[in-house]
Amino acid sequence: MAADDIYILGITMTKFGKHPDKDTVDLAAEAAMGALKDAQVSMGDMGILAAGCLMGQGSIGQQIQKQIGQTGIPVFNVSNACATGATALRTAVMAIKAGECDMGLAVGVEKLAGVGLLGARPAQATKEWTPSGRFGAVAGTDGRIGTDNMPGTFAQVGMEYGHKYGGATFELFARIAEKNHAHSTLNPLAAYTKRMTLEEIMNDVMIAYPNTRSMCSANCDGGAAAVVVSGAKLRTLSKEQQRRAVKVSASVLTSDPYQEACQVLPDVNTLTRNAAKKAYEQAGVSPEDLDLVELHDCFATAELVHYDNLMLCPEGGAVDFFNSGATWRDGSTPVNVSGGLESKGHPIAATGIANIWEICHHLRGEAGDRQIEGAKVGLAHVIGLASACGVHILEKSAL
Amino acid sequence: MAADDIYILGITMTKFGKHPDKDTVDLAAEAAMGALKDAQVSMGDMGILAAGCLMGQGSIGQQIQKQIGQTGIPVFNVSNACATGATALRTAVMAIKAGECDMGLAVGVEKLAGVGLLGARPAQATKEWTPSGRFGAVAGTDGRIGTDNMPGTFAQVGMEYGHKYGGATFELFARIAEKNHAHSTLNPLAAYTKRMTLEEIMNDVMIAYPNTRSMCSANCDGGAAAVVVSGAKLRTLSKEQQRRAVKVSASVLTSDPYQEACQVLPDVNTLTRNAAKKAYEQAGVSPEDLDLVELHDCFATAELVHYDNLMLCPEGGAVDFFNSGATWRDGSTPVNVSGGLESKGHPIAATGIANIWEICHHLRGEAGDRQIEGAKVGLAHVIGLASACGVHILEKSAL
Amino acid sequence: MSTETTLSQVPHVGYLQLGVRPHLVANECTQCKARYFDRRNACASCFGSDFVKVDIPTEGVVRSFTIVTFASPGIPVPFVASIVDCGGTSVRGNIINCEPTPEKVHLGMKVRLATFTMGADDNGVEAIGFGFEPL
Amino acid sequence: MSTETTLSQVPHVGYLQLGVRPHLVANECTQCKARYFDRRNACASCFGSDFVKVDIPTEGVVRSFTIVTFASPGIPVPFVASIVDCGGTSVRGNIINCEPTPEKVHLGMKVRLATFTMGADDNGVEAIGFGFEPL
Ligand SMILES: [Zn+2]
Ligand SMILES: [Zn+2]
Repeated sequence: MAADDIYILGITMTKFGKHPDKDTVDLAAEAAMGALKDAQVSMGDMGILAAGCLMGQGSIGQQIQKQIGQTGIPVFNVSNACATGATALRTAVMAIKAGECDMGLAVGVEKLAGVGLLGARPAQATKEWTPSGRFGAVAGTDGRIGTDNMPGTFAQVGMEYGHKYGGATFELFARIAEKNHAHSTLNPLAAYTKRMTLEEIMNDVMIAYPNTRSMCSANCDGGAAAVVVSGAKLRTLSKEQQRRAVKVSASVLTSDPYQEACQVLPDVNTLTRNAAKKAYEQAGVSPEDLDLVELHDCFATAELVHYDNLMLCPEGGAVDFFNSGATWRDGSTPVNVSGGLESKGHPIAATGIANIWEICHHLRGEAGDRQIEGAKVGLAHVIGLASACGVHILEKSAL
Repeated sequence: MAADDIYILGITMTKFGKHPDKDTVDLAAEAAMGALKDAQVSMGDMGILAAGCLMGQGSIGQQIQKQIGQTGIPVFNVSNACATGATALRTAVMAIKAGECDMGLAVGVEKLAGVGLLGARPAQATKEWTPSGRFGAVAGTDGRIGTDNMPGTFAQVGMEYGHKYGGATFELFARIAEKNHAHSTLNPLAAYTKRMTLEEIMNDVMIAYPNTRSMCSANCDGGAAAVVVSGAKLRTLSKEQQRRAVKVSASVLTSDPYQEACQVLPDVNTLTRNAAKKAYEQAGVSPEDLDLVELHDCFATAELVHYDNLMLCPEGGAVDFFNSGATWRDGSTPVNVSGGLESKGHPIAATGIANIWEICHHLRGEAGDRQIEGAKVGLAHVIGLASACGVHILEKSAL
Repeated sequence: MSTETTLSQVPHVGYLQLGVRPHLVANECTQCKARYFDRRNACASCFGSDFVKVDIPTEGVVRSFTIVTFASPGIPVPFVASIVDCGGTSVRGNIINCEPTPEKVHLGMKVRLATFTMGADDNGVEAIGFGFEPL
Repeated sequence: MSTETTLSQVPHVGYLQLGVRPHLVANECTQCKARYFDRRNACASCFGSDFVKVDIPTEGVVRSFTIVTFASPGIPVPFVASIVDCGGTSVRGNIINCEPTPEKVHLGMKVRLATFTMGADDNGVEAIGFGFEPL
């Protein structure tokens, strides 16, 4: 292990689902203490804490410290929509790369169970039409000029792909959800672990065509945390710690470069493609090398486009790629063997670390019933509007 | 200039005050474009954007990109209460130190004009006493078990110092405000530039004894932004840019280490002292070397304790230090020659960059009427509850 | 409350130009020709800050759509949200005057701008919205 | 609504122990003796996670105070917020049964815990608050 490499020394996620008896900080503390225990280190070893909670008040890091240890280290509270957890990890990695410390803790947590559809606030009734805001609008635009809600936004993302390349039918998208729900049955930490038939998925309540309820990510509670360490420091730790450490071969964060259409529909493609390219380059890994991928299937329609964006298939070939069975757990490039956000659940700020936990779990050979045998390299992807994309490539320890 | 040093290449702040015709993003864009122009570079040169807006929705960075340039660079939205701006700068500095890019942009912005006292929400009326939360409280605690509001909290911080060392009278605290209001008359960007007599200050509306209204920071709108650059990159730029560049000799962020009393009253002392120690060490500078200091006088009572925390005076000697006249602009250690938060204003997330702007302005010899002649080294301090402290030490270019 | 002809109209959004032939108007960057419907401080593409108004073609092709059947409180459903390619400029708008079903709306469908009333305020001023209807 | 003796009482906060001699109770870390009034997942000082209940002395010294005359809506002013050193443990509480002026309240003042009623809920349960009064 090179001195300037970065490793995940410990990582954990709480059970995703409903936790009515735990507050946000309980979940964050559980995840953080779990990651420290998994890493066999303590809060006293940490040189930085980066944390995120989208629904919080911007000081989740300090709230966590009060529950698990106040040592005076720098705290970065970060926020990047659904990419918040990945941003926290990215920040801790950056602090180590900058030589500011040799170990850091990243935490993401959210309580969302019972929260409805995330989207814009309803339009207000008006007594006098008065233009306001950057569009000079006299009334709300959501529902009148397109949609601001997430299921509809990502439905359009998938449909746009269909318009460009063809073959993206309602049934195809539903079959992506069918795969993820099938995968979830092997994940004891998933919020939902019920296998669903294609018919059940297609006949479920329609939210935003072509996304039915079971094709949407599940709002739930959850926390996830990771301890990162420099290669130099890892060398001084036990053989057991070295063996279980997972190499962060690439850690990339991107935002939207300007694209014509991104002004009217978020462009989730360009920044994901940019992040993936940079990550493959950083890691010296190509898409064919990946043993598993956790990608941001906030909706079934999103998973399809990310096959292409992450270059798991030739450009324009996502439909054929999925139809080939490649992304099922017994396929050539298993995608979302955790069950994905559609069944594992999507506690927003936790997601960007939980997907890395899933990859690490397999690379360490600790994934039990859902182990992808012999997994050596994995990729975790997350995207938050509008917009941030995190891509991490992880490799099994050489020991 | 050493290759691995970090410099401020450009920095700006908007006028602080009321900006009813500008939205948050206008102020942020104005500050960011101003900093880029001051640096004689463009958004295309930036390798990272770190931004904060406490009252925002956690995506101010991407909102700014849409107004000034979407280039796909990593965006870190950060939050650390009143230390948010300093945290944004810290993040950009860290990215450069990590070798991820050679130039970065940090932005802080807030719209607060018209917002009332910041503090806890009022207690709810109840039909049935039901314990909830981590204190098992059946009703709100603010006002019944001490105070959660900021003027009261910082009043106690000052009074505690008085209890420990003596001499901290109402009049003493008011005289600190008198100094800052006097300083503000020379700052055209301050929200308030009215000289106030000691009598006016003491007879102003009492908010939380001993802090009257004119001893409290002024809620206002404002933005501030800075462009940071590596020493290696700076060498390739023009002589003019090199001459105006200000060296970031120390960039430190700390949080609360555990202290017995910090559970009942925020301990603003220990983390400030820790940050200052580390900063002096990093910069190889001692308090006597400082030509000016901008410190976080969110209330007059806070300024006093930070003289001590920043080691501008011997431990316990803050009252004598102030009484000596040291912190007036013609004293040995001018403090808050900008007018401080009490008159310049305190648009929360902008504050941690605006105080650095003030220092840079003097180090570059561009501070006009309020120039501290021959200023070569300055310190900027900011603290947000509960808690983060940022300390930056800045030095005039050697050119 | 009045049923008389309203005295005046305002567009739902500033970029809808009312009149004999209603159409959309964008802010176009003079430097790189990027177009924006909202007010911008500078150009997200080239960082320039000079903009001119340009008219957007009123006919286009549906590049993407969704039929929203579940929305935030107060927003009537179902409605068809879509992205319409109007001569190279992407425009966001609802598909109106068309049954909101996957059988009636399809990708590649040709549409044109259409306006509708959003009602009058207490001063009798009528707000006019826009969408796209099948050609 | 009733003026009869209330049937039961609840403390304002879980760390106020009612009874013959009301007092505060802290969670003390068994490892490093750090004390917390709220529920903790682990100790902020030593990271341990075993806690025991300990009684806090009811007499103390005012280490800091402020007289709050301007507060969030619904909070009656003025009141005196303070930090009281109770035998080495810092406690947050209001100074009560004392005129809220800088003439009557002073640093170093000796005080003792006192309770007061916060009124009864719809079930007739009375909530009891605490503060510190001059000795
Ligand atoms: Zn342009
Ligand atoms: Zn302890």
